[in-house]
Amino acid sequence: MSNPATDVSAHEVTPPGDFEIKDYLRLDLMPHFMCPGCGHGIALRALLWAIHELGIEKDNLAIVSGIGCSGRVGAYIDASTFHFTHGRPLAMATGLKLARPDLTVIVISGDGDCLAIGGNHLIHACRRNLDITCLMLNNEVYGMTGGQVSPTTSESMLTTTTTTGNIEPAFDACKLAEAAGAGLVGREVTLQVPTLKNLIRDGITHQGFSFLEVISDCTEIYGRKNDLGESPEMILKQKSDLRPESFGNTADRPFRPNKLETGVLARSDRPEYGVAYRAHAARAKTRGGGK
Amino acid sequence: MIVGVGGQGVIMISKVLALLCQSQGYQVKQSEVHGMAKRGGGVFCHVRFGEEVWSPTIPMGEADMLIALEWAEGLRWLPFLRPETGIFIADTQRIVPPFACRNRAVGAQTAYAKETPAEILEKVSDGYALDAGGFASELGDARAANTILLGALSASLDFADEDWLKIIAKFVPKGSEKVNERAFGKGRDWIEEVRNNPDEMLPDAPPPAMPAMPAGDVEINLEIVDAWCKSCNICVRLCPERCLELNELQIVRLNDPDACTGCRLCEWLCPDFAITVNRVRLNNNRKGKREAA
Amino acid sequence: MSGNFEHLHGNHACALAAVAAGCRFFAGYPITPSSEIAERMSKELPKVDGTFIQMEDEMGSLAAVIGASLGGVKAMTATSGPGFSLKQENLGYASLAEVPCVIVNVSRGGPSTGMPTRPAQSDIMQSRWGSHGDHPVIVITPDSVAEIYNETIRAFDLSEKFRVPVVLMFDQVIGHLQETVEVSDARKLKTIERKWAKGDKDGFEPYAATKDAVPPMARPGDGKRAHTTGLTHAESGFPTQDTEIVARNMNRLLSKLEINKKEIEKYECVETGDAEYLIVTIGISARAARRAVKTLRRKGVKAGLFRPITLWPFPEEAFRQAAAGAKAVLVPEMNAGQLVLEIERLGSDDCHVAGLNKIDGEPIVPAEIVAKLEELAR
Amino acid sequence: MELTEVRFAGSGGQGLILCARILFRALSLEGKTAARSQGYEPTSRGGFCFSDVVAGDDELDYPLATALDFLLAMDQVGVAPSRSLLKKGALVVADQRLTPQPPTGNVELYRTPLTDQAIALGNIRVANIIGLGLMCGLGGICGKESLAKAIEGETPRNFLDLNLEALEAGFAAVGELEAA
Amino acid sequence: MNKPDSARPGEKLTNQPRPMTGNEAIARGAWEAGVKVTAAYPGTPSTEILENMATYDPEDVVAHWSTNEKVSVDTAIGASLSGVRAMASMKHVGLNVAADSVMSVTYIGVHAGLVIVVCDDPGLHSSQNEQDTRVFARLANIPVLEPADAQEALDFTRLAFDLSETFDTPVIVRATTRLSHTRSPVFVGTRKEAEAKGWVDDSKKTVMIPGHARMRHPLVVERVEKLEDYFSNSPLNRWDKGDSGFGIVTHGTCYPYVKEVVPKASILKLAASYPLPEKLIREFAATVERVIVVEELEPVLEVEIRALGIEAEGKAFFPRIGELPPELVREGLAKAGLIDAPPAAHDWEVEPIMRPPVLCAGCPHTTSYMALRAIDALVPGDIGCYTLAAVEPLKSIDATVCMGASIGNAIGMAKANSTERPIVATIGDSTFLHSGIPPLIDAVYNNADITVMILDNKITAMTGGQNHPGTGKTLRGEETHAVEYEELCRSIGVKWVKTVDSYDTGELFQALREATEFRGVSVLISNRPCVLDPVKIKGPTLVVKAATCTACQACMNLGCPAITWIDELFEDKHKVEINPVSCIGCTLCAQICPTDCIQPLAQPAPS
Repeated sequence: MSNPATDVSAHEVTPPGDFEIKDYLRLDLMPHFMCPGCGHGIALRALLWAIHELGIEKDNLAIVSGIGCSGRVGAYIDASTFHFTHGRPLAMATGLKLARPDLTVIVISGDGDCLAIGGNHLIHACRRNLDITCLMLNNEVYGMTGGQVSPTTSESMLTTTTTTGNIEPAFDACKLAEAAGAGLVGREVTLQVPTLKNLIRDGITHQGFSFLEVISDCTEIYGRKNDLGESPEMILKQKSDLRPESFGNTADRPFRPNKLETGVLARSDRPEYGVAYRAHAARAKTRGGGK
Repeated sequence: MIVGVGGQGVIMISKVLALLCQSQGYQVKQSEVHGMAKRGGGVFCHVRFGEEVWSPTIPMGEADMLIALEWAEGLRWLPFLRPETGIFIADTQRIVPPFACRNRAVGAQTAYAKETPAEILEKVSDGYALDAGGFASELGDARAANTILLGALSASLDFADEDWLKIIAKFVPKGSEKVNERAFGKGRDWIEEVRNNPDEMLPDAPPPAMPAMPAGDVEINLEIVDAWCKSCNICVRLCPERCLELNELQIVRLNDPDACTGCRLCEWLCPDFAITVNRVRLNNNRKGKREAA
Repeated sequence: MSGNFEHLHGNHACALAAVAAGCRFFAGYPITPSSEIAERMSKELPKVDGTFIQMEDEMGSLAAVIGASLGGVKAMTATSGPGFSLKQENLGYASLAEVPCVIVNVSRGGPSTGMPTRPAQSDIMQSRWGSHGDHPVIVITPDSVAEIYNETIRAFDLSEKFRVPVVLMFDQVIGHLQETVEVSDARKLKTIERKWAKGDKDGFEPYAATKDAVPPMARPGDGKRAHTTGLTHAESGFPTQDTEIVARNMNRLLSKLEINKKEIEKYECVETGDAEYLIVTIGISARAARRAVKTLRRKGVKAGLFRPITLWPFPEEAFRQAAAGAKAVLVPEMNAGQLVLEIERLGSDDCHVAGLNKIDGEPIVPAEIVAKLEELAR
Repeated sequence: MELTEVRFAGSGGQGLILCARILFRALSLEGKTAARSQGYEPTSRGGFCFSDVVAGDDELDYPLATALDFLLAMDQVGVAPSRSLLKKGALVVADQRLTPQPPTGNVELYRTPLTDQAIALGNIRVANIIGLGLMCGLGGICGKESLAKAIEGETPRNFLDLNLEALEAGFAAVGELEAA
Repeated sequence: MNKPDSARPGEKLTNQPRPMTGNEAIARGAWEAGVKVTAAYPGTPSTEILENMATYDPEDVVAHWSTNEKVSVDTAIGASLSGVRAMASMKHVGLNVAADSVMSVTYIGVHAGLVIVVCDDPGLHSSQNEQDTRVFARLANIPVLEPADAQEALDFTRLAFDLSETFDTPVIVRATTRLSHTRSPVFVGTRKEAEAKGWVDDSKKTVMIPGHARMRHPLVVERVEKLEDYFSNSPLNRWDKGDSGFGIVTHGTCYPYVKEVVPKASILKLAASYPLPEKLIREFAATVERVIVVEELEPVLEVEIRALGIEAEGKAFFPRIGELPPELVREGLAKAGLIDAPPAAHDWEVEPIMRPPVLCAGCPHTTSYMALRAIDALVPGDIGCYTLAAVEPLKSIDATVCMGASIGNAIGMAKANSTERPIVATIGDSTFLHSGIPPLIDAVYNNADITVMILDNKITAMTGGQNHPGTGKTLRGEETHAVEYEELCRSIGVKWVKTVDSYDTGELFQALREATEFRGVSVLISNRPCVLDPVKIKGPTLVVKAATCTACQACMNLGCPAITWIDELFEDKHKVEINPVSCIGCTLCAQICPTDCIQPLAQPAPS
């Protein structure tokens, strides 16, 4: 992976200006259903802020989500929202984006939705590099179903299906996405809202598939079960787990091992699938291809 | 009197001076106060020499020379300088203390000394303001700044250059004697030059950018949607100014409006969008929401 | 012969008809014996600025089709048994969320991987009840290449009109059969287009009840900014568990095909007017039955054929009429007995219903039907 | 035209389906109603493969073969599954080398070195077309011109001449065989 | 620190004066007096005395850090009774800790000379109070010598050992910050080896049971009278016969101030402020019209002189608070009408900025207090650098009483049961060992629901980086056993003990939460070494990427002196920058930055 220290978002953080989150919410559905302190709400703000800054019209915005807590987030956005089946939002979004290149298509998925049941769709979406932005809200657990182990649950953590501690290794979703060929891969924690917003901006503006892992917190289920404290502690903990490699070389060693790299972790300028497909199809058409 | 900020080498300069004076047969008393000096506080050294010296400290208004290694510290100790005859030599280096950046209000400016060198030199009978650090860097060793000040100081005392350099050599790192010799000369030459050509002073630094909304013009107002707050405590606990609390109904409230700086962290971090930070311009009663710079 | 006739393989006819019907999106995953549909679509769609994509699996294929359809584009996928099983979840989504789409199932022997290159008609019940929960679905079963062509067009029309997934199901034999087909001129073809929601966003309800029980659809970009979910929802499109609202909306959803069944139902009657012995069957078995009817008639047996083209909803009324004078009904099918269950359900007490089942991967041949019916007639 | 049923049987890869398609098209050109079906085993090479053409003047009720009038047996594997479908007196053309045990009894059997002839023409892969020409010539299923036109529509341009040559060769062999 | 090169035995001494601070001179004086055992607990401004002692040959003198002042005095008593000259040094408040021993040893007296050096801190440069040791001496009936400059510091200290032995009394040498930290020329002498006398072997003198004490008390009273006599005739007092009609009685560090202001006046400088030389004072008073007492802090001399029936004036003109620099002496004398009023001070029309001391850049205490503030804990603090966390921006210490008080305070707060806030006592490693262990035992014993946070920065940082029993090094730098805090806490019955890295904010917040949720005594040890001592830590610095800074100034709440404003604004608030010279790369600011705009300076790739 590229050095995150030299590859942080190039955007200047701009003042919120006239960004008013309520302009982007379905106010009649508020307050939302998420538990107190759930990081998904913070991620949602960052997303809407990014959309505002990019000047994307709500009418031209399509949000696709899957099943789970993350799947419910999209419904609060005042846009065309699609709450799809478990694991399949990326596939659905693939169809939507190919059919409607004019729409900005954003997928909100969770760690289980995206990596377990939807893992196949993820790697192929990465490979295809269609211009979709996928926000994977990673809270390390199946929250909606009551707290079962997920593909990103850290080792030794307690869940309702690992009552003596998880022994399965977790995915590094970003490395997975990068290896699968995603055009842009990034990770951020919810604590850093403007940075997260910038990362999402990067993701949306990148011509190709953007995979963004948002480290979110599940306080009510995961945090409580593992005694990780309340939301403030969990959010701060995520941040302190951020130790880009260069942070390791600080004041005196040994420092804690690096856990998370953030920022834009990989970027490639592979052709965007939709553009490539349409160009290819146009050539085939002028040649009068086929019998 | 030699003043500066902890770690700058105030004690070193005063020791050089004290030792030199003693070697010239004077009685010398050199008084310093430390303990907190390491913690970023101001440091000051009284050096008194003469045939007979009583008090180790210089009475206020009786210092013949005030050598400041830092600009604001120089201003702080001005009352110790003899108003009619005192010589003031100050490095224009600014070490801004965190305290000067304490005011978090929108539009706040630093509490660092506002006076420009030109204004101060106007007030003292014989004053010099120089960028010793800059000169030292030109010479190739930023650490030689203090020696430049010693050179500047030497111009007002009647000791031979060789004696100065002999003592200085005892205090500087091995191998840097030559640089420091040049630095000493530089300080001395500069003073001579300025004395011959009083108009040649340092240009004043350009004034800092002024905020569009000067402090006091803006009031921060937190718009809280009670029904949306889920009492998660994130805002309360992560507010840098600790100015939020949950009220008896466990709904977030701004409990210390004066402390709130409108930094928006609570707005950003509220997972439930219950908080909106508004900046209200006071001088025209309309709600200046988001009236950013 | 004029240029309007083409010598088409069943699967290719399906692909050409889809394009003629306005299909501009196809997502699929290779599976025998349906792959030729995907292959043909990959060639045809670029010509009309449509999009073909081969997805990573069958779930993804139907997901992408639903995505495209929600984006406002007519879309189709094609598969066979194992893939059809995989699509059931999203088929249920399309039913509940009322997303028009066409799913072709070129059926083959099962269960499981079964006999990929051999025909079977064993997905009759799955095509109706494959997805969990009560859900509306239209299933069309053509028995010739020409009918594949025409019914594919009709499948799109029905799907778009009633906002319902339509399964176009034909067996491997028909799919791989080459016959001569009269091909429509797409420019002159009258197809049915989806009813789009118009007017202001204020007050717009994406699932509001209408006379035909089919609400107009919101198109992304048209300012409606609607919500679409697989959760049971209210007229607003947002999830609800309010029993009254749930019942009202579910009833509307399930009534949609019932209300419009005249328009949906299609069937064929061959010599049923005076038939004492009625054969009810579909696909290649129906082709065998045609010949069997001829043979039997020559032999003096008053046989007739009732062939549901719209398998689901089953044309009950038409069947009852056709079977009114029958002493016995024979249901030949290439499975262990599925369609016969529906016929038994619909049949009268004084009418004997018998099955003719074949599960060896070979089609039912006319002689088998003749023999069986003669046996019944004795 | 009475209902006519033709089968091309052999092993996968021998061009049996192409033969059937050419015949299907040729019959259509002659105004016949035809249906062509096919069957194969999952293995593409060496497995049993066939393609049937059923044709008549009227609409075809049943499009599959039930009683074969013609059988072109290009390989031994094509024989057994087809034997029971053969009509009495059906015309069977069998490749001499690859079909050592052709159906016998109650059929009009022609064993002919189709493969060898194809090799002589320069490409073993046109044995099927030679067989098609031969069988059509022997049985009068359809005219040579129609077949030639059908070949034009069904084969790639660079194989066209060779295929036409093979067709000619097939028809040419008719005389030799009848004479034999 | 200037190592007195003459300290090497056998070297010829020159007759040249050398500049020495008061503390250096005191150490020199003790060494010249042949002191054998010296002990101290560090405390500004006394710390350098022992540090200087440690520069002398270990053959000559034992010099070590004690766990606290009482232990140091007890050590000195033990040595004295064993027949060698001994010294304990401390700051004024340290004397309170040692008071119990001092009040007894005044009865016991000495065998070989016993000197207690106490450095007062008028002006509160670095202390929690301004107590005047002369008052304490009066209570303990111990003579107090008051040197005025470094030369006297040397001379008086050397003499103190002789007086101690002559009068069988411990002797206090009192310095003040101004003396301890002022360099002035000193003529030095040579060491006089004292003969080891062996154990005193007189239990009536050394075992202070009531029966023995009753016998010793009259001897103490008698001793004071003898001392009074001695001081009345001592040449150590200085009587400057002047031309003025008034006479000034003064002492120690006030003398040079007085001389500065009225060099020609009649001045009586007392060598000892207790006991007073009554005879001498009467003589002096008789020669002048008005007796003015000039003394820093308490009116000790003034009251005593008045008690003699002499009309002395003093505090009516001079403050009881802070130092008495020449300006104030002049002002006081003018107020008394004895000299002309000084001219009004020149008004420079300059407003000086505030520059209060702050925790160092990278100080590991920073996050500890940030976390405590975040959980809104009620925090009794203790004595150490971390006391700076009592003010903004950390502002998280609710009470600071004195060394070792925090844990006891916490017990009381818990027992008062009047707050919902978690109670967390914070105490440095050195302070914990000084006087934090008994209260911790008490907390366990009395089942107090408190959390104790031991801020283990592995050094006595406040006083400039001294070793202590937790560092594994002695004063002279020799390896020794280091206290294991976790083991210690468990052994006294603490059930919840955990060690965390205070640079790891997440871990720290989490551990602190767990600790405060634990019912009963919990001990959380934060173990990050001080950034200044024993080694100055300097890692790669961090930089603020101004483009992504939102001026929230959350980092400013660390109070890190490396972080200041820049002119660039975000929503009319200043963005920040990090001074690369002072940043040590601790990453705390980066850890709390909500925009991730603080990043390590890009490192050149390792070749």
